[in-house]
Amino acid sequence: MVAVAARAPRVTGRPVALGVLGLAVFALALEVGPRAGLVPIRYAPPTSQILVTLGEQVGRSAFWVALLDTLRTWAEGLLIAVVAGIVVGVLLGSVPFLRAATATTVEFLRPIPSVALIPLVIVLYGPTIRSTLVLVVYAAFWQVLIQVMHGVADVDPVARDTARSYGLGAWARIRYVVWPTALPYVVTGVRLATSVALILTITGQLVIGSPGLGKEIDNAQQSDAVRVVYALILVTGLLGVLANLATRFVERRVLAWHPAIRREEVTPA
Amino acid sequence: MTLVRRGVLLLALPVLLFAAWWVASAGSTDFYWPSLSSILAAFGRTWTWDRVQADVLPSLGRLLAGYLLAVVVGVALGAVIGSVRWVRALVEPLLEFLRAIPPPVLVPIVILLSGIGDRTKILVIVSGCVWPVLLNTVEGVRGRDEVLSDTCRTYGITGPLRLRHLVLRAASPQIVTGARQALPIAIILMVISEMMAANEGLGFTVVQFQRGFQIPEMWSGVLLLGLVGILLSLLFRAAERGLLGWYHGQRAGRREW
Amino acid sequence: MRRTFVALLAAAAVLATAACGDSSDGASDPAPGQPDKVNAGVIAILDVAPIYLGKQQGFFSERDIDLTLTTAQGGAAIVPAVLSGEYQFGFSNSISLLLATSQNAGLKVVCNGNNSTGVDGQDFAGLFVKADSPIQSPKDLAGRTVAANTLKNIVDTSVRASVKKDGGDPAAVKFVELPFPQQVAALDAGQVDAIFVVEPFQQAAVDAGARKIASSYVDTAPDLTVAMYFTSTKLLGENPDLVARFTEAMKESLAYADAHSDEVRDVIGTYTQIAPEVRAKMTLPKWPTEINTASVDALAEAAVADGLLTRKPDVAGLLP
Amino acid sequence: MLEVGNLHKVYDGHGRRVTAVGDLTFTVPEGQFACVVGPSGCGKTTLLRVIAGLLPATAGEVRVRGSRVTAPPAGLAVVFQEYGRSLFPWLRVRDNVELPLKAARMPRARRAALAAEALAAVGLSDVDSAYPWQLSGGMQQRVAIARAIAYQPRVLLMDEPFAAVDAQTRADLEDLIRSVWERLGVTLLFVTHDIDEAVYLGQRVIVLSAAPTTVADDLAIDLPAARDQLTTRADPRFTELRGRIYARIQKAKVPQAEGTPA
Repeated sequence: MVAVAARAPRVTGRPVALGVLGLAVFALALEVGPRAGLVPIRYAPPTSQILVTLGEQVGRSAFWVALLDTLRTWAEGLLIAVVAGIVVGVLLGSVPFLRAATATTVEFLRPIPSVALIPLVIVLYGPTIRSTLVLVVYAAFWQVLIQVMHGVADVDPVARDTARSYGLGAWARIRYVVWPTALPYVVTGVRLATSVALILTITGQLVIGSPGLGKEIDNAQQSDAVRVVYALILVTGLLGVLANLATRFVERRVLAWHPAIRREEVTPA
Repeated sequence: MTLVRRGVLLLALPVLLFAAWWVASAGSTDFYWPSLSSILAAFGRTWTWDRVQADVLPSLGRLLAGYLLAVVVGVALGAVIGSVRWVRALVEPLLEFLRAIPPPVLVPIVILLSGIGDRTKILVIVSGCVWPVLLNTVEGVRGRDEVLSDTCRTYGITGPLRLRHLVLRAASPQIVTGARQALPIAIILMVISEMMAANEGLGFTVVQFQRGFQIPEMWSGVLLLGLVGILLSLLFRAAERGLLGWYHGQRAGRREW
Repeated sequence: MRRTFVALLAAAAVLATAACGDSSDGASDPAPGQPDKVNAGVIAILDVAPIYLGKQQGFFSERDIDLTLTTAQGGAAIVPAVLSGEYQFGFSNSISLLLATSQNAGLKVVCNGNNSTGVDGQDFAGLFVKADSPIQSPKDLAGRTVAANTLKNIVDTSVRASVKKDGGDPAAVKFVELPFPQQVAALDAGQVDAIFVVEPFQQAAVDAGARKIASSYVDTAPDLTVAMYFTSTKLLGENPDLVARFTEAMKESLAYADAHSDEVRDVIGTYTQIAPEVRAKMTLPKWPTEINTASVDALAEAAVADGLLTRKPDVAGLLP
Repeated sequence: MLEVGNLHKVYDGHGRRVTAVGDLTFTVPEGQFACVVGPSGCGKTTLLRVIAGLLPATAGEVRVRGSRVTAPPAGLAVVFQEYGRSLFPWLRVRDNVELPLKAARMPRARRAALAAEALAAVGLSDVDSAYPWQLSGGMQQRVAIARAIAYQPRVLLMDEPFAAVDAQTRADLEDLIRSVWERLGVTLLFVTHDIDEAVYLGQRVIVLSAAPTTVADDLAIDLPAARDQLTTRADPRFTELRGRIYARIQKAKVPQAEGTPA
C-alpha cells in the first residue's frame, strides 16, 4: 500500500480563520452544554472552568515534572522505535532470505496488543518510566518497521539494476537507491509512530502508574478533582496537535524534493 | 523455492522462539514467571468452551461492532470532509485535537454520557478507531486522480454513481490502509474498555486473574489476546485481498512493464 | 540469577524492542553508616496518610531509612513490584493480601494499614442509594445492581456482609465493576441501584444528596483492618533488621496520625489533588498500631463463603 | 458545430501569472475532422479543456452546437492522453464503456448493445471482461475510444491521444479513428504535437503560435478522403503541406520582441 507522504495543507488566510472558528464553536458547545443541563455540570465542567483550572495546574511544579516525564518517555520511546525500525526494516527489507525467515514472526508479534505487555512490564520494571517506555517502543516500532519494509520493497528494480551496473557497492546502493526511495515511507512511518507513541505514553502512565501526565490524570480522578482531569486531557490533546504540526513541518522539509510535495506547489490554485 | 524450504523458513523462527521460552522458563519458581508448560496447562484449564462463550465471544462481538461502526462513520465523514474544501478547513484543527487525545482517557467521559453497558464499550472502541479511517479517507478522497474526475465531469457521471465510483472506489486503497491501522487500536481499546467498567469480557478476565494472583491463568489470557490479534489480522488480510483485488493487480502489473 | 533470567525472557518476548537491560535501581546494599534506601509502593488515597506524615516527621530517617514513596495504580501493580524487589514494602487491602497468600505468593504483612472507624454511619466509606430510592436497608438490594471499584475484592465482600447482617440474601445482589470516580455519576443517572464509595467520593455522594444505608466495613467486623503494609518473605529473610526498623517507624507514624487529624488532612493535600474544603469535611479512618487479627480472620471466612477463595488461607502465616 | 470567439485564458498560481491562451478565434463546421497543432507549451491542452467545459475561460467564449459552454456540454466526449488514468481501474472493460450510459439512465439491454457494438468497432470484443490494467497501452486507449463511441457524441475532442503509444500502435489507432469518424459523422477536434499525424488525419489543420497563443495558420488538407499509411504519406502534396506547417511552427517558436516568456 503506497502511503506516500500526506499532502500538507497549504496554510493561507481563509482556511486558518475557518479552522479557528471550528475550534471556537466546539469550545462554546462545551461551555453551553453543561450550563444548559444537557450534561450534569458536576461531572462535565464548562470550558471556562477547565481553562481556569488549567491556569492553576500550570502553577503547580508537579504539573511541569509530569509534563517533562511525559515528553521524555515519548521522545525516548519514539527515538528507539524509529532507529530500531529503520535499521531492522532496511536489513530485513533488503536481504530476501532474512525477510522470508522473519515474515511469520513479524506477523506473529505485530498484532499482539501492547496492552498485553502491561502485566509483563509491571513485573519487570514496576510503575517506572521504563515500563511505559517498553510499551511505547513496542507499539511505535511496528509502525516504522512496516513502512520502512514497504519503502525498501518499493525500490524500482530498474534503479537498482542501473546502480549495480555502475558498480555501486552494497553500502552505496543503500545510500543512493534504497534510502531515497524509502524516505517517504520512513517519514510516514515516523508520523504514525509519533501519534501512537504519545497515545501509549499516556495510556501506560494511566494504567501502570509510571510518572507523567497520564498518572496525574489518574491521581486527579482518584481525588475526585473532575476539573483537573479535564484540564490535563486538554493538555494531552494540545501535545498531540503540536506533535502533528512538528512532524508535518519535518515532512515538508525532508521531502521537499518529493513529487507529492512538489506537485503540491506547482498545480495552479 | 521448494515447498519444504519455504515451510522451514516460515516456521523456523517462531518454533525456535517458542522452544527458547519453554527452556528458559522450565524450572521457574518465580511467582510471576511461571513455566510455559504451566501456562499452557492453565490455558486448557481456563479457556473452556463455556468461558469462551461467557467472556471471549461478547468481547469479540463488541470489538466487531465498534470496529465496523468506526469504519462506516470514518468513511462517511471522510468522504464529506475530503470533498468539500471549506468543511475540511473548518474541522481539520478540531479533528487533529480530538485525534490526539488518548482514548483510554476518554473512557470516564464516555461512561458519564452513555452509562456502563455494552454501548459504552463500543463507543470507546469507536472513539479510538474512527481517526485512522477518517483521516486516510480524507487523504484518499483528496488525492484522487484529476484525469478521472475530469472524465466523470465530461461524461455526466454525477450523484450516487460518482460517489461510488469516483469518490469511494478511488479512495479505497487509502481507506483500507486506515482500516488496517485501526484494527490493533480496536483490540487495545476492547481490553482497556473492559479494564474499567465491566463484569465480563476477555480484558476483564485477564485483569481479574491478575488481581486474584492467578498468574498462570493471567499469562494464558495474555497469550489468547495475542492469538486473537493474529487471527483478526489474518481475517483482515483475506478481506483486503477480496476488496482490493484490482489494486494489487494494477500495482503488480505496473511493476512488470 | 533470577534477575538475568527475567531479563533474558523479556528480550525473547519483546523481540524487536531494545529493552534496555541496565540494572534496575532496586535497593543496593547500603555502604555501612549510610541509611537504607527504601522504596515503598502506595496508592494515592487518604488511607496512606500516616506513612507520608511519618516521613515528614522524620520517624524513618531517625531509624536510618531513606524512604521514597511511589504511588501506583493499585494492589495489582504493587505486589509484583514488591515480589520482584523493585519495592521493599507495599500497601494493599486485606482481601488482596489473603488472595495472594492463598496462591502462596511469598508475602508477609509487617504492620497495620488502616481500620474502619467502627462507628456505624460514621465510617470513611459507605453504601449509598439515591435519595428517592425505594431501597431502605441492605436486604432490599436483592436482585439489584451495586457498583464496586473492583469485583471479588474487599468492597463486594463487605457489602455482602451488610446484606447478610440485615437478613437479606447476599447471593441475589448483582455487582458491577466501576471505578470510584464514576460511581456517583452512575448513581445519579440511575445506571446502578447502589454504590459503595470511600472518601473523598463519600463527600461527593453526600453533596449529590445520596442516602447512606450502611457502613459495610463496620458490618463486616468490628474495627475491621481494611488494609495493611507488607513485604516479601525474601526481604524479611535477608534483612529482618530493616523490616523491624520500618515496622517501628510505621507504628509511630500510625499513632501520630491517629492523634493529629488536622496534620493528616494537610499531608493528604501534598500527594493528592483533593480540594481543601473536601479534605476538611472528610471522615478519616482509624489508624490503630496493632492489626485487628480477629477482623482479618472474619474477612478470610467471608471470602471463602462468597467463593473468592476455595479454602481458608494461612492467616497466621501472613500476619506478623 | 464548434465556435471559439476571442478566447483568452490566464493562470495565476502562487503570484505567477501565466498567459496560456492569448486570443483565439476559429469555427469548426458540423462533421469536420479538424486538427490543432503547435509548438509544445502553446496551450493546446488548455484550449481543449476550456472547450470541454472543464476549465473556465478568462475572457471570450466557446459555443458548442449553438449554446454557450459553461460546464461540460451534453453530447460531447473527450479522449485524454493519459488513457490509463481516465479508465476506472476497478471496473472491467465492458463496465467502463457502459458507465456513462448508466449515468444517462439508459436501459440495461440498450447499454449492453451499444457497448458491444463500440468494443467490436475498436476490435476489443474478446477482452470485454478484462480489467484495464491487464491490457497494453494501445488497447487501453481503444477502450477509451470505445467508451466515446458508445456515448454517441455529436462532438469528439481528443487531447494528443496517441502520444503515449509506440509508433506501430499509433498507425493502427490513427486509421481506427479515421474509420470511426467516417462512420459516426461526428465533429472531431484532434489536438496533437505530431505534424505528420495532423496532416494525415485532418480535413483541416489549425496551427497555433507560441504563448500567448493565437491562430498562426489555418489550412485545408485537400488530400483524397480515403487515407492509408502508405500512399497518403508518399503523396507529394502531403510532404508539401507538412513542410509549410513545419516552417510556420518554427517561425512561431521564436518569441516576438515584446512577448512574455514561453
